[in-house]
Amino acid sequence: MELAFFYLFAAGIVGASLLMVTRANVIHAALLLVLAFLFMAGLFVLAGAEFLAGVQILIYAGGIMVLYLFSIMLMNVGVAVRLRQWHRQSVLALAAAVLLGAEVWAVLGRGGYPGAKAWGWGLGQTPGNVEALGEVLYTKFLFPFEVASILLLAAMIGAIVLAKREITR
Amino acid sequence: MFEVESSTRVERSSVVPGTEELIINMGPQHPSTHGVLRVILRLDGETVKDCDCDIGFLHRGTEKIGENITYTMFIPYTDRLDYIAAPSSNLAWVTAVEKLFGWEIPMRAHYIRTLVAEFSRISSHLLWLATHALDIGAMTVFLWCFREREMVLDLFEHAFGARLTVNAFRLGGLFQDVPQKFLDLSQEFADLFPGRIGDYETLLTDNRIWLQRTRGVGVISADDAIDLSLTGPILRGSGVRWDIRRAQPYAAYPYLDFVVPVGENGDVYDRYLVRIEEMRQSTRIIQQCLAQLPKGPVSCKVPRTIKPPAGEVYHSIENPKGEFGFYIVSDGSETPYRVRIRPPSFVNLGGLKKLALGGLVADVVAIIGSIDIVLGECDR
Amino acid sequence: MPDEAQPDGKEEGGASAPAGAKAPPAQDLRELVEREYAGAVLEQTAYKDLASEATLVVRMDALVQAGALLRDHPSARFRLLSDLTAVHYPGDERPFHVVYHLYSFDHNRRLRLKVKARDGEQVPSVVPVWGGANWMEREVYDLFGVSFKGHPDLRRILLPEDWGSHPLRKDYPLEGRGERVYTKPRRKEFGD
Amino acid sequence: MGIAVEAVIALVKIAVVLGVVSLVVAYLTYLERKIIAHIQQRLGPMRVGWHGLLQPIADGAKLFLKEDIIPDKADKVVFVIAPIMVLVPAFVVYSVLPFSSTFYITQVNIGIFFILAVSSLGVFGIVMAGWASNSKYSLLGALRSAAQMLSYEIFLGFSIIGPLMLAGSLNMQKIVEAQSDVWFVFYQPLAFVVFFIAALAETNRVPFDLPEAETELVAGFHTEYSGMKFAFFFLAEYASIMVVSTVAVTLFFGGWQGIGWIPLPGFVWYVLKLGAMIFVFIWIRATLPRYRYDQLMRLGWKFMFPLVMANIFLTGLVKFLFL
Repeated sequence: MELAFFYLFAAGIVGASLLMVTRANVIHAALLLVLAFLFMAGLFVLAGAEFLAGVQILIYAGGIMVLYLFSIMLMNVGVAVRLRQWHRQSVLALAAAVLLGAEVWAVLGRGGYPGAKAWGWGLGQTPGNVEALGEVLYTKFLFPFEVASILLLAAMIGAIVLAKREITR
Repeated sequence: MFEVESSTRVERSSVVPGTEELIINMGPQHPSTHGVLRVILRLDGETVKDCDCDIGFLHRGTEKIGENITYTMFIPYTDRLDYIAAPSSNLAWVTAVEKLFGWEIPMRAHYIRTLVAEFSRISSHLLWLATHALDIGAMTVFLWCFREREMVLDLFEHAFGARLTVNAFRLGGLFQDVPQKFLDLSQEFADLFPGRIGDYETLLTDNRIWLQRTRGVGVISADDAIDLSLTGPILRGSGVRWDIRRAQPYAAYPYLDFVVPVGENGDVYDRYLVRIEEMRQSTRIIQQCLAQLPKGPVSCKVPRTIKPPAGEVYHSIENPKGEFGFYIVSDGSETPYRVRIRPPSFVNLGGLKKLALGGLVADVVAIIGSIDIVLGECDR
Repeated sequence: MPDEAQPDGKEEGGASAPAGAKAPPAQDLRELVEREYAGAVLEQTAYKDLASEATLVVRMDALVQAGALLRDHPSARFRLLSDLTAVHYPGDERPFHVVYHLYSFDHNRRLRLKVKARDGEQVPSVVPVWGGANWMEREVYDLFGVSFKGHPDLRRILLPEDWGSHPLRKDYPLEGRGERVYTKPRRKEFGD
Repeated sequence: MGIAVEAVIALVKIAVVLGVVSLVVAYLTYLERKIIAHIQQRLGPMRVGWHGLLQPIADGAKLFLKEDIIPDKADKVVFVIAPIMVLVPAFVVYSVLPFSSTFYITQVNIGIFFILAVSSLGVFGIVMAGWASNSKYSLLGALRSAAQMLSYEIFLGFSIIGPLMLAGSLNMQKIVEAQSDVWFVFYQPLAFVVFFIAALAETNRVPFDLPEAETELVAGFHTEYSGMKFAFFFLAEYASIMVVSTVAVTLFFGGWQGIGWIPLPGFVWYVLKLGAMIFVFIWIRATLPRYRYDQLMRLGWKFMFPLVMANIFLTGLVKFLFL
């Protein structure tokens, strides 16, 4: 049962992603990306990481992608559709993809991400993984967590400064 | 109806993404332009940079018609000018023509005219309040106002047999005396109405959202309002205590006691308060008219063929919307040589640009509402 | 240029302007204007000697100055331009009478100013004196074809931009084709 | 036995909830029309059935039979998917709502979080609808709507943190159980105020109905929709009213728990509280005018955001000091 769902979601991710990169219409591509995110959330649920699944939907699908769509819609999509779909770098991109795939394969083949066990919680600890996550985040990884939030704050201020700048022609 | 003209396109080549101006086209079939008014707005973001009105969709050449029919025949045409307050338009025309002739009108006719004109003011202000509140999103006020307006229209039906275009008055007085039932029902309405005004006020006057949407919106100073020839509640909203009923009284107004309310800030909210208070004062006038109503004939002696002396008169009255006047040039024949209608909506709408400039788009809806236009009289 | 009358004045025998009585309700205002601009007032009438119908016919070149004087002088203070319109008397030498109705809040009185224009002659715009004249002059331009010198935005207002004629002129027929010649010029739009 | 039976039971439950919710949502429109009508001193629907009771069914039939118009210039695929994208999240949320202590489709540990996450997907449908219609009005309405929903989702999310801190769980059932003594609305009045305002904005209701402001934007993002597709938007809007009301009842009013010793089943309590919540929603619609766009944003960021932050801080402080 779980396996069937896993393959369903995995196929969904791959299919949606492939469709996404081949669409000429940016809006369609963005919507397919959302679909891929949703399937990914499904994978998280299967792995028992419900909270991550929720975050995946709320932040990526519900938040970030809406903003993407926003800015895409404000642009003239008609022009984008007529642009050339395949660029000359496609060979290079393919090579990079193969390389990346090989690397992932190699890492996973060595038996998972090293140190996952060392964090004290693994996938599958279903009851209370929110607490576990909170615990880890606010004790062990407090410093990286705070650094990340300061980074985000800086980015936000930067965005405001850029947007508020007087436009001179 | 909204045209977003390429303003939203992001140019890749420019270093700073330039913001273009946006032209928005409201009307002539927009729900909040109150008829066939087309307003073209040029926006910078949400701020109104320029504003132009396209009017005339309802132009029927009433002034030209007036030059070709007799003085009596023109009365029904005046109904179709300010059709929200038809008796007011009738009154302006008959008093102007009577001034041309120099007739003495019986007191009873004067009082009934005043009474009906005040009813028309209430009816007009109710319609204004209903639509204005609906424009700003207050839906219940709309239906409450229509409930009372229905009563006023029923009163008109009792007295004149019509509800909207009542053709209420004749040259020299009235066609016939009003029935007693009309007076009884008027008394009933006048007793009931102040409480109903209180009802509207509980929903709006101290409502935070209403205050935020109307206070400081569409402000015009007294000097600017006078310069732009604005009249009626807009002028009074800016603090000029000028009401033709008081300044140059006609009909029975010299004998009646009422207050001319004025605002302070000249914003949408003050205009709202002024009109609300005017409804109260109108009710007072109605009470007084009913109490003082003299007995006697309702029409003076009117010759069979109406031929005024050659000459010209201008006479204006205080319409619910502002100064509503007629300038009649007579060449001594049965038809006027020139009929000029002084339209309050037309002139007041000319001030829209001044009011809307610098405001936001959503404010324009509130401002158009607060000007209180009726296109029938604006376009004539 | 001013006397290039269009050949449309053959009609109705041309009723002429009504002759008002001679009594002077606006004598003080006339003197006020005359003191400043001698000879500016051409005529002074009032229907049945009514104070509210006091009328001064002023010379066209003195209109704007006289208007500003009447608006600002403490004994006049005609700050409100109630109405602005025109009357057409075809056959007269100056067929277009542009009529200004003024009101003074301070003295609660009305005054009617008139200027008489030849066909095709430009009347000075009073928009600098009374801002409210803007739309009213546009209307007169639209319906009578009287154009105003110095008007900031002289476009048609009630009729479509391509109407081509002026319906409140006396020679404009009530029905039939008449003057209404359909031509399609470039539509002057907002922002031109 | 085992999986198959469980699956069947789950499917039956889903079918029951879906059916009941659709019907209730349909009757919610009837309720709204009637209540507003009586506030406005008129009768509302009276013709179809006794006091117009069959009106929603007639409306449904009408919408079902209406011609389905897809504008020529529209992006057809997206245009068709959009209403589904709005409706599905609105109904998926019902899978975790605790209707009583025993009746629910499933229990998820992150229940409340799940609701937030899934209902945030509704915005996609709106944006898609606005864009696919290829109409200026729709696009403007969609942009307004999306901006509004995104901002207010933040306040909605923050406002529930207070009660969650008290309950110590994201599980809806556990949150309800935590309120067996005192409802959280008494501990968390600030949070409730913010939650309620944000919920009004989130569901595009008066006084925050700018995306659909008739007097400004005609009908906003669903201007071009007709027939069943329009009905989908309509159903979704009312379904989300039900959802936010349920969340309010669950988080602040003790869910299916009764008051005192009055012996009523939990489900009845739940329905009563839900009805009261929904009545307030409708009441507000009949009473208030509409905010302006900038005022809406100012209210959110300058008033509600600091308020809700202060609430979280206070709750944390109190919890740290006294509990």
